[in-house]
Order: sequence, then structure tokens, then C-alpha cells
Amino acid sequence: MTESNQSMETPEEFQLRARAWLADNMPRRPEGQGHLRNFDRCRELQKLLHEGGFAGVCFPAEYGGLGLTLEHQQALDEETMSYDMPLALNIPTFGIIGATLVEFGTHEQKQRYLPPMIRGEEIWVQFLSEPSSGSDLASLTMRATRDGDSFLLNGSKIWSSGAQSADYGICVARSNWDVPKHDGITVFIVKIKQPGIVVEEIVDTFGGTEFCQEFFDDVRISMDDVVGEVDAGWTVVRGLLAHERNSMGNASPLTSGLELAPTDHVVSDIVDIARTTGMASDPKTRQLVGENYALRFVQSETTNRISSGMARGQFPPTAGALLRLMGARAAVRRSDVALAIAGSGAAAWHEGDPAGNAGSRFVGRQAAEIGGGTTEMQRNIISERMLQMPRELAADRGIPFNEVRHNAATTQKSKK
Amino acid sequence: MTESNQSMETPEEFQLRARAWLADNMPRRPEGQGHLRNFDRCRELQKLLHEGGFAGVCFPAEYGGLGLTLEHQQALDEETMSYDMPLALNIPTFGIIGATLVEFGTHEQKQRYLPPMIRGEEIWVQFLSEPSSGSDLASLTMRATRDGDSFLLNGSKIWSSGAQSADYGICVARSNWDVPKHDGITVFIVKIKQPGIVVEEIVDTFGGTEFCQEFFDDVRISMDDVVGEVDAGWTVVRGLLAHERNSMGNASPLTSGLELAPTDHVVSDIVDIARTTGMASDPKTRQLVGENYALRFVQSETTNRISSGMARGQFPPTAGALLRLMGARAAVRRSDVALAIAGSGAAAWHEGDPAGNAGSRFVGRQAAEIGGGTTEMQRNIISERMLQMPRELAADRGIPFNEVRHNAATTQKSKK
Amino acid sequence: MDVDLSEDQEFFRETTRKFLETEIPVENVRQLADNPAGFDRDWWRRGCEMGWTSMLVPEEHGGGSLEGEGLLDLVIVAEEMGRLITPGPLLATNVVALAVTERGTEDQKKELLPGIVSGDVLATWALNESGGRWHPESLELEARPVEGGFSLRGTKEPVEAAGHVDQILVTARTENGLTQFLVPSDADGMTITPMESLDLVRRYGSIQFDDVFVPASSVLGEVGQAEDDVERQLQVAIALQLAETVGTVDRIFEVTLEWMFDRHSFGRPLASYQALKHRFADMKLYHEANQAAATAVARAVQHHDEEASLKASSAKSYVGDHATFVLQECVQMHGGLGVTWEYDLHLYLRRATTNQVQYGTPDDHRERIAQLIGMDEESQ
Amino acid sequence: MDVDLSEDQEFFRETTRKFLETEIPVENVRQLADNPAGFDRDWWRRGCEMGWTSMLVPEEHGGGSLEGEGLLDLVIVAEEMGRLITPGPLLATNVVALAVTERGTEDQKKELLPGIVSGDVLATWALNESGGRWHPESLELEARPVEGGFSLRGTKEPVEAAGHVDQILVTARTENGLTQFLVPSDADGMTITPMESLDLVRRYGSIQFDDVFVPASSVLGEVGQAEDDVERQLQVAIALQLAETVGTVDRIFEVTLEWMFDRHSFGRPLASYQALKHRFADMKLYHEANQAAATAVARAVQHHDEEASLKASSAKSYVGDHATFVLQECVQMHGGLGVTWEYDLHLYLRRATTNQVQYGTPDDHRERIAQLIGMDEESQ
Repeated sequence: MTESNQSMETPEEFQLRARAWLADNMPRRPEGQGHLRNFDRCRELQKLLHEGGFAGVCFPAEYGGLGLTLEHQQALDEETMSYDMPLALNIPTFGIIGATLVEFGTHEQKQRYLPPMIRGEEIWVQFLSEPSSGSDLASLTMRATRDGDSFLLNGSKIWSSGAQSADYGICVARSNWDVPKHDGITVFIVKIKQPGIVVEEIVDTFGGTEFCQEFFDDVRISMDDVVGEVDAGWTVVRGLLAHERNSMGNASPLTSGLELAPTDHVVSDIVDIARTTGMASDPKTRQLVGENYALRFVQSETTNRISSGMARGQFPPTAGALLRLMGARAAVRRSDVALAIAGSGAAAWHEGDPAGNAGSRFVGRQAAEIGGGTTEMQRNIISERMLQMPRELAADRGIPFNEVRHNAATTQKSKK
Repeated sequence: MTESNQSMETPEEFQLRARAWLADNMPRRPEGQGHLRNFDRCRELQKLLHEGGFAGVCFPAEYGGLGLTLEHQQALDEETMSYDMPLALNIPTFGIIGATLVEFGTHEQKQRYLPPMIRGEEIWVQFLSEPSSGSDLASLTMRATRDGDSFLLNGSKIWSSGAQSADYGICVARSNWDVPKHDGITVFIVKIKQPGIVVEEIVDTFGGTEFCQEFFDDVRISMDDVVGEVDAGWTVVRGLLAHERNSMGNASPLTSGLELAPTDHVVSDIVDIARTTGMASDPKTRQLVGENYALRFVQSETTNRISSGMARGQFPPTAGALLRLMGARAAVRRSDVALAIAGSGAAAWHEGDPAGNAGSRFVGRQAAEIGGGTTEMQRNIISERMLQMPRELAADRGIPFNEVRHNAATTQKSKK
Repeated sequence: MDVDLSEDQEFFRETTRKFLETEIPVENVRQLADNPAGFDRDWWRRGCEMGWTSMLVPEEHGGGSLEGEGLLDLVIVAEEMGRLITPGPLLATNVVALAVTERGTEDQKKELLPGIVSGDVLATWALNESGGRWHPESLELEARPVEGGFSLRGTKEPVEAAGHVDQILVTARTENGLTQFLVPSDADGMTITPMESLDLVRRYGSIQFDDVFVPASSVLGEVGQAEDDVERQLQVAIALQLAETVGTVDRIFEVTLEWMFDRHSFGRPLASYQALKHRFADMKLYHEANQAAATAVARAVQHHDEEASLKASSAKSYVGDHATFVLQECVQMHGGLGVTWEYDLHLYLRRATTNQVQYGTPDDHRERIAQLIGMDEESQ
Repeated sequence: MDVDLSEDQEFFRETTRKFLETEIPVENVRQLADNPAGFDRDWWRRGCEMGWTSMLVPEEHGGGSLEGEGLLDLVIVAEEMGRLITPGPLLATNVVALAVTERGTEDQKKELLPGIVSGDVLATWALNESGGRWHPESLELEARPVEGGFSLRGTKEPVEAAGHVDQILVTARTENGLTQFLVPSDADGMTITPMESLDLVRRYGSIQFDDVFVPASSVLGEVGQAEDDVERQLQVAIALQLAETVGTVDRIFEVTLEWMFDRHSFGRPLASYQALKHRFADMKLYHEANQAAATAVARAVQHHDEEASLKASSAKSYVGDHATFVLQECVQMHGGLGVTWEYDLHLYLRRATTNQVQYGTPDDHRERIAQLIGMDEESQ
């Protein structure tokens, strides 16, 4: 992020200082905790880090960061592995939106939004997907209408992760319908808690509510909150998506703490099921346990290989798609393994039996292949951008958006 | 094939007569024999059947067949299961080429070629694929040049199964280069043993020589041996391909005896490997044996379902693609199962050990997904023709053949 | 669906489908998630009027089927129920109806069958024991001979609809071998604990038997000789389960295929993407294969085919894996919508997954095939 | 390939590649199929001049490596050999070199290492026994103490290059535990029978020991204490095997990718078909994952990581399945050409398949992981 200079603390010095400070100030990571989704807790943890001088390591110093190098961040990461970190802020707040604002924001936007972000005071969400646009993000139909010195937003966004707890959103909308789809898009910063925006939680097949749908009704946005140029927002979106892939692959330099992904508990979970169903000495079960362990090992080594290769330029930035694909496929296989070991217990169980969640994990397993960009999109990226295979025909290329064929009426599902 | 009439022997009567005759005249099927490729033997067996009055059940009576119904054929099939039958003549001779000549041949062609075919005197082969045209059969470049009252053929054919033992071939060639690819194709009957045709065996990864490559050098064909219309041969090819799918799915009415496919030996093979490697009580091995058995059962029931559904019009003729796909996938899985059970023995073994061929079966397993039309083509057929999904863009559609992009020079492999 | 239905069977299928679509569309199934039993007894009685519990029962006891091949009619109901993930103990009650019909004394038949046929009596089969045991050889619940009958001790779980039925067919072990008992659900000494379940409306319970006395007259079939009966019941259970699973996939495959044409991405319908087309080709194949296997098992069981068990295990292991595979692919084709609670797909996946692991997992049945084809005998 | 090679290592890789491409292109490998040993000893000596057998040997015995981390250099050779399916006992000889280096007496080192380094002495490891046994616990070949040494009885098979080497490291069982012996290939009482093999140039044999006398001085390491040594040898064997397998896939992936662009169907390159593109994306992922796993194992073994065995088994099971998967997909992309003898692809598949099943199958290693992570202790 910044040039290293002579007077800068070395990564080693920084690491030693962090080690001491963390031991005295940060709470330990709770046992078996994979992914902490408690946003209030994350705000507190981030605040603590900021007070200790360990927040925003690679963010520019003039916008509230420390302005240090990737090596400093990695040094800190090594130390924070066993501490409770505000991981839920990494994606999208720091890794995606922070990175996007650093890249595309105006000086004023960075001044206004980055410092409170780094202090853990403002949490962000992405407003990208819409009910009628899935993988084809640029076919969005959220309407941005120019009204004097501002825009009015109308439409609906969906699959926004954590919108119910967020303060601000990056919202992508269509500002021009008479040009091909990529040429009429504008990106906005949106304050969420305001009249005109309704946030509804979506219940997933697990009964969880990670995702939301939002309904925008004449939401007024000032010109100051346009990111990038009007109608040229697709450039910003592409940058944002690259940051997203990096982040999902644990390769963003801007995050606070590393996900334990693939976490150790994915091994112990499976072993637990095997033990409680009395299958720990069943040879097929043991092979499944072994397979699951091997998968975790390979996934983690693949992440190391690709991340470090990307950092050195041996892999293109699109290589993050490999990690998304690996993660998704591994999660799916893991849920199959859990089901195979749990057997009958996955369908009917006594409360508290670890076999019990194998069934619902299996039922919801495709979430891993859908969330954060479907595996189909990752395969497109890998084949087309990494391997340079010819792109799929886009039937809407060069055609004004309002003349393109969209979904049949029956699939125009929306909640209202 | 023909209308049933009052004086016709009933299928039941026919079956009883066949049972008695077979017991007295036909040799029993050799133990564990899956697919007999000895053509001389097949010629004899077919001759025997013909002499007994049990050859060409559904072929028209005026061309040497019996002119009976599908029910008669099925009644005979039930009886012949345990006898040594000339199965190698079913594909392509009877099921594909016989059916194609019945459908598209002139009266003279049928008179000339069907009777000796039914007597087992003339074996046929298909000359379809070429070194530079794989799944895209219609992109063939075998050149048919009009020369007075005949055509001259020049070019090469490949993957012709059994060409080294065949007497006649159905050869598809390009007679017009100035029209789109489907519009300049003509189908010819070719006598194989003649100057100008060189047949070379292709050694496969098993060391087998089922397939051949042929080189045609100014092979002269009379106009009498054109099947269908000049330049309109694609109609014939489509019919031929439909007969091929039927035959591969064991659903042709014209064949002599049924393949035991999936044969019982695919179960006993795997069990043998398990026993000789001492793995018969290993639980994972037992599950693999069970899986293999189940696969055989399901494959066979699927064949029954689709064949009988096709006969009743509940499935379109293209449903044969489902059977090809099933057969290919099952064969692949079976080779994986054999490898998993054989273990180390698949790589190094003492002569005669059944584990020994698990390795080479595995190495050559894709032959099942390639021969007779790749599984990719079957998936295209299923999705596009059965499920009516949009066809793939053919970049050569409507374009004169001599203006279409073909393979890069590096893949223009030919043997000479 | 069987490609070889008679006209009467086709008509019955349509009638059943209309009845279910009207009476208990999927919205109603969602509402029944809060019903302790997962279904309504009055509704069940109306279904029984359509023959849901009469197919395996002889006419003299109020039963009857369309073609005299009751199981082939009954799988039509099971498949249609799968298409709408209908609740109700179709499998459980019919297995008991079959067992009583084939092995019951005249008294037992008279006492139970009319009520089952009318829908007034519900029944279930207590076969399974904890740890995924369902295979007859692995059962441990003990029936000890006592004065005038037997005393049952042990636990059966999961038992479908336990706590919501009137009669329980218990498969137990005596010193002479497997023996089955017809036990009223209010027998003394029995404790029924509801279990959690994956399916929203299919309930399971754990039944603990603390020296439950059952009179000699409650023995179904012969003492110590129940092994073949259990085998037969398993065959019927599997045939019904397979049909239901096929029904779930049938409906979702239809819906998803339509979605592929309606939904556009980059100006093209999803159905135009070859990567998805090829996956659909595989899905189509697996669904046809599942149907072929399910049909073959129903016929084999109906006709007392000597390889019926082998066929049932073959189909159970194949369909178990491939039905959920196809459903998961359908989820994927739907994208985010497919993993939401409000969309119905997960309800189907819950049913198919439940079926996959009840009455033996695919792996269990592959092991059983190895046994049945004689891998043990020659290898030891 | 490791993404973190030093400049020296990069240079070494290029030199090795050029040497192999010049000296033993795949046409030559095909010709060597008729050579009884599958390789030529003179050629092997020239390779040894490039360091093929010196990497794991200390400098005082003629060895030496680029960075002081010999295994990380050696896997470069193994990978390049995989790219050209080179013959020669690289793995077998180096495992023995390592064992002697780490556990040999000074006399043993002086006697064997210089010859191994120069290529004059070839060696192999007789670990496996019939029935796919390679796991130390399952070994049965017996070493009975006799006057002045031990007497070996039993059979080792398959043993790589048996019959074509000078020294054999035999892993045997004594009453005190596993013990290893260095046995000259012409020892009395040893019968070596060639076996059939899948790979065209990698030979295996069966060695029968009929009371073969070996002097006490031939013990490598300590009597009864060889378990850790065997474990270490296995780790090195697996690291080299993985690198070779990765090399086979690397080359074929390249060739097939090029084919996808060159080959046209319906006027479009194969690379433009989405169904194939998506399969290639998976292949790319698996190949990267294989490389990541192989690299991680080499580093773990080099650095005596305490989880090296766990990592080796993890990588061995994953790569075993996924390398052959990718190669089979490459065959499929080639169509008919891919299954012909004249095309090279099957030669690569033979090598990768051989590697998949030697030193434990993927299933074996998954079971081993379960052991290593302690599934046994708490479950019994």
C-alpha cells in the first residue's frame, strides 16, 4: 500500500509489539468458533484493535490506517490467529468495500468513510444482486433517476449479507437504459437507516438469516456519494468484484484477522458424528474421515499456493476464482461426508446429537456453491480469463439495455 | 416390419419351434463370453441360423428376411440368450446398415445386398469418422468427385470398427464444397477389397485392434451404389445415426441375438478381483462390489424402460442417447471400481492374476465414453432434442463448407 | 412413473394428483409443520376413501386394488405424494396392512384391517434401533417368554409416526429367532419420546419398552420365524419409499426445467448454456434410471420375484444417491432462491434425504448386496 | 511446480528438462519398453552426473544439493521425469540413499553412497508384500536371528526394479520389531521373478527369500527399531512419487489445453464449448491443488515436520484420485486419438495409475489418516 521507508518499524518489530499487546488486551478466540457473525461484538473488537494501534494496517495513513506493508499485515495475522477477531467485518467491509473506496473513492469520500470504518464504527454491505439478475450482475434494474443535483433510487436488492446490521451500503444502479448494459451503471454510497429503504431478512434453509432483501422507494442520493463516474460504474464494479475474489480467497491485505478457513472444526465435526453414531471403527466411515481431513489439508495448501502466487504475480488476480471453487466444492463434499456418516441419524435424532445437523447441512449445502458468486461463474472466470478460452456469447452485447430479452414473467419473483 | 396376418405363425409357436431347433443345432454360448469379435465364427453362426430359418426375422421377406413382427424377434431373443450367437454382426451390419438400407436403399440395392447380409456372407462396416472430424461428423472432407457416370473417392476414414474383416462399407463423402456442410454430402456403398483402399489397424491402449483407419485413393463408385440422393446424403446419415443409437441401446429389431449388456460377467469379474486380492471381506471392497451390482441392475432396467418406452412412442427416437450415456458412465465407473479393488495389483501382477487387467482397463476406460459417439454428443442430444433446450451455436451454419474454419494445422493428424 | 400403466391406473393417478393438489398443496404442508402429528386424521380418512390403505388388503376385509396387483397401484399414490411432499403414514400403515394380510390370523385381520382401510386405525412398524440399525441381523430388542405371552425390553428408534398411531408392529428377537408383535400404542410400559426430524411433516419417535407385556395372541406369524416376513416388509417399504422419492424428483425436475427456459442471463435463457445443458442431460438420465429402478422393484416385490431383495437393495442404493444428486443440481440451477426457506425446493430435499437414510443407507444396501450375492460364503 | 523456487532451482529445473528432452524423449521411452530393465545404465550414470542421486547424500560421501535442502531439489527432478515419463529407479535408489545416509554406519555409507551417487550402484527398497500390503504393521517377511546374523524368509512383491539393481533394502519383522537389512541382489537363497506391469518401463519383480543369510553388519539402523526409519522412507517415497505424478499431469494438461484451441468442431474451437470449459476449470483447480499438496509434502518431509506423515497421506490420497481424473478428462477431450496406442497419453496414465496404487492406495491412506488423527484411541 505504501512504500516502505527507513524509519518504518520492521515487520518483526511490529509483530513482537503486537504479540505483547494482544496478550494483554485481546480476548482469546472461543473454542471451535469458525465464523463469528455477531456484529456488535465485532464493532467492539475492532474498536479495541484501533485503540491499540493495530487496525487498518495496510490502509493509507491519511485515511485512518497505519500505512504499513503487506508484510506487517501478515506478521500481525500470525499473531492474531488465536484471538477473537472481528472477522465479520472483513467481508465485505474491509476487504471489499474498503479496498474499493481506496481504489475508486474521491479524497472526500475516503476522508469521510474510511476512518470510522477502521474504527469499527460503521459497517458496510454490498447492494449488488437483484431478484431478477443472478450471475448476470450487469443486467440489474435498480433505477437511478437524475433529479436536479441528486439521484433517486428505486428498486430491490437481494442476497446482501448482513444488511440488517450495516450502516452503509455500496449500491449499484442503472442510470441509463438506452445504452448497452455495462454503459449505463452508476455506483452509489447509501446510508441504510433512512426512510425509503426497507430491509427484510431472508430465511435460508437452515433457518438462518444471513441474507436480506431491500426495497428502495425514492431514496435520494447526493452527487457527492457517487463512486467513480456517472454511467461508468461498471469499472468500479469490476474492481469491487476483484477485491471480493481476493477476500474470499483469504488474500486481501486489508482484513482484520484471518478466517480459520478451512477451519479445524470441519475435521472435528465429522469425527464427532462418527463417534456418536458409533461408527468410529467402521472402515468406510474411517475412510470418509480421512478423506475429509485430506480435503482440509489440500484446500489449505491450495490457498497458500494461490495466494502467495498471486502476491508474486505468478497467478493473475482472477486466480481467486480457483479458491472460491475449491472452497465451495470442499464444503459440498464435507456435507456429503457428514451425511454418509450420520446415516439414519441425519433424518431423525434426539436433540443435541451431532448427527442431527448433518441432514440440514446437506439440505442447504448448495449455499456454498451459490453465495459469493456461483461456481458456474467461477468456472467461467477460470476458463475464460485464466486459460484464455473464448468467452461465452453474450446475447446482450452492444444492445441497448431496454431492448434486451430478460426473464419470463414467471421468474420475476419479488417479495412484494 | 410387415403387417401381421391370419396365416402367420404366432410368436409363441415360433418361439417353441425355435427352442427345439436351437437345442438341436446351435452351439451353447461359451462361459463368461461377453462380446464375440471373431468374424469368421460369426459368419458360420449366422449361416446356421439362416439355414434353420431363424435369420433376419424382421427383415422384409422379399429381401431374404422372414418378414415377421417385433414380437417374433423378441420371442427368438428369449430363446437364444444361452446360445453362441453372431453378435458381432449386430453392430453395424444388421442393426445399423441393414436398417439403413431397408429405409433408404433402392429396390435393386436391397435385392443385391440384404440377402447375403442375412445369410452371413457379407459383413459391413461404417466409414463415417475422419481424422480431422470427430463429433462434428458433417465436417468430413473425404472427397467424392463426379467423373462421368461414377464418383471417385479420395481421403481417409478412421474409427471404423472391424473394417479389416468386412466386405462392404457405407461411406459418407463430400460431393459439393460450395454449399453449407450438410448440403453437399453423398452416401456410397463401397466394396472394401479393391485396389485403391488400404485398411490399417489402429492399436488401442489395450493393445487391441478393433478399429481401423482407411486410405482411399481414386476409388471408383458406380452411381448404382449411391444411397439416397447425391448431395442429400445427410438425410441418410441422420437415419443411420438413429439406427446406431437404437442398436447401441439394444433396441434394434433387426439383430441376431441380444448382447448380454450389461453382462453378468461385469459382476463376476469384480468379485473375482476381490477374491484373488483377498479383499472379499473388506467392507469398502464389499460396498464397491455391491455398487457395481446395483449399477448393472439399474442399467439393465433403464434399458428396458427406455426401449419399451421408445417402442410405444413415450420416448422420442433420440432417447437412445440416454442408453449410450448410461452405458458409457457405467463402464467408466466399473473400471474405477475394478482399480480400487485391485489396488497395487493393478500396477504389478503375476501373469493370470485377475487384478492384472484392472490397470489397463482403467487406462483405456474412456474408450467407453468416446466410441459410438462421445458422451458429450449424447448430452447434446438429450438436452437439445429430448429436453428442447436451445442448440449450440454452429459457427459453420449456412456457410459454404470451403469457407468454414477448421482445425489448426497441428491437429491435422493423419497417419501418412 | 412406470411407462406401462393401464388405463385404469392412469386414471387413478390423475384422480390422486387432483385430490392432492386440491386438498393439500405445498402451502398446507408448510402449515402442518406446526401440527404435532404432521398430518390431519380427517384428511387421512378422506384419502383412505380413495384407496390409500386398501390396496394391499383383500376384498373380504374391505380392501381391493385396481388390477389385482395392489402394490403396483399403491406406488402410484406414493409417487404422487412425493410430488407434493404429502404427509401421512402411507408407508408405515401399508407395511402393517401387508404384514397382517399375509401373516395375520383371521382374528387379527378382522380386528385390524377394516379400521386401517377406513383410515380409523393408523399403524406403524417399529423396526429400527439406534445407531442406524435396521438390518434384521442387527436387531436387539428382546422378547422374553412369560406367562401368557412375552415381555418386551429395549428401544426402537426412529419409528415413523410413533405417538400418532394406534397400532405398532414390533420386530423383536426371541431366543428362537425374530418374532413380530402387534402392540397397541397405549400398552403399559411403553414410553414414546418425539425425536427431531429433517422432514417438516414426517415425524419420528423413540419407543422405549420397559418390560411391556404382550399376550401370545399378539404374535404376528410364527414365533422365531419372522425373518422372511421382515424381509418381505422391507421390500414393500423400500418399494413405496422409492416411488415417493421418484415423485419428489419428478416434480422438481419439471419446475427446474421450466426455470431454465424462463430465466435469462446475459440476454440468453439459462437453458442455452452448454455447461448447464450437459448437467441437465445427466440429471435426466439419473431420473429415468431412478424411475426404471423403482418400477422394477415394485414389480419384483408384487410378483414375489426371488431376487426381489437384491433388486430392492440395488435400487435403494442407486436411487438414494442419485435422487438427492438431481435435487441438489436443481437447487444450484435456481441460484440464491434455491436455498431460501420460502422456496419449496428444500422441502423436497428434506423428504428425499430422509428416504435416502431410512431403512438403510446406500452404503448399507451395497454391503447387503455383497451378502446376498454370496461374497461371504466363498471368501471365508 | 513449486511457486517458490530459488533462481538456482529454476535453472536446475531448466537444465534437467533440456537434458531429458534431448536424451530421452517419449519415443525413446517407447523403445525402452522392450528393454528388460526398462532403462539403460549408461544413461542413468549420465543422469547421476546431474545430481539425480546425490541430493540426499552428504558432501563427504560425494553428495550435495543446491540449497542444502536436498529433497526440495530432488522433487524437481522427479517432476521433470514425470513430464516425460522417464524410466529409471529415481525413487527406489534415492530412498535407499536417504536410509543409508540417515541411519547407516560409517562403513555402510562408505561402501554404498559413492556408488549410488556416481550411478554405478543401483538400489531399491523391498517393502511391499502381496495383497497390497505396504503398511509397516502388515508386513510379514521374517528375519530370524542365527549365528552371525539373520535368516530371511518370505516374499516381497512388487519390488521396483527388482532384478535390475545391485542392493536391496529389505524391511523385515523380527521378534523385537521391524528391522531393515541391506542385501546384495546376488545373495544366496533369493529368487527374483519378474512381474507384469502397467507402466511400459517401470519394472517390478517378486523376491522370494528362502532362508537367506544376512550378516549382522547388514542391519541398517537398529534391530527392532526400524519403525520410524520406515516411516521416514515412506514419506520420502511419497514426496517423490507425488512430484512425478504432478509432472505427468502438468505435461498432459499443457498439451490438451493447446489441443482445445487447435481442434475445431462445428466451425468453433473445442475451447469455445462451455461444457468443456467448465470441465477444464475443474481440471485446472485439481492440478493446482495437486501441486500445492505435493509441494507441501516435500517441504514437510524436508523439514522433518511432525505432521509429515499425515500430510503425506493426505496428499497421496487426494493426488492419487485427482491426477488420474485430470488425465482421463484429457483423454476424453482428445476423442478417439486419446485411446490409441500411438498417442502418448496412455503412457502418462499408466505412470500416474501406477503411482496411485503403489505405496498405498488412496483408500489405504485415508484409513491411515484416521489412525494418525487418533480415531482408534477414543473409539474402542
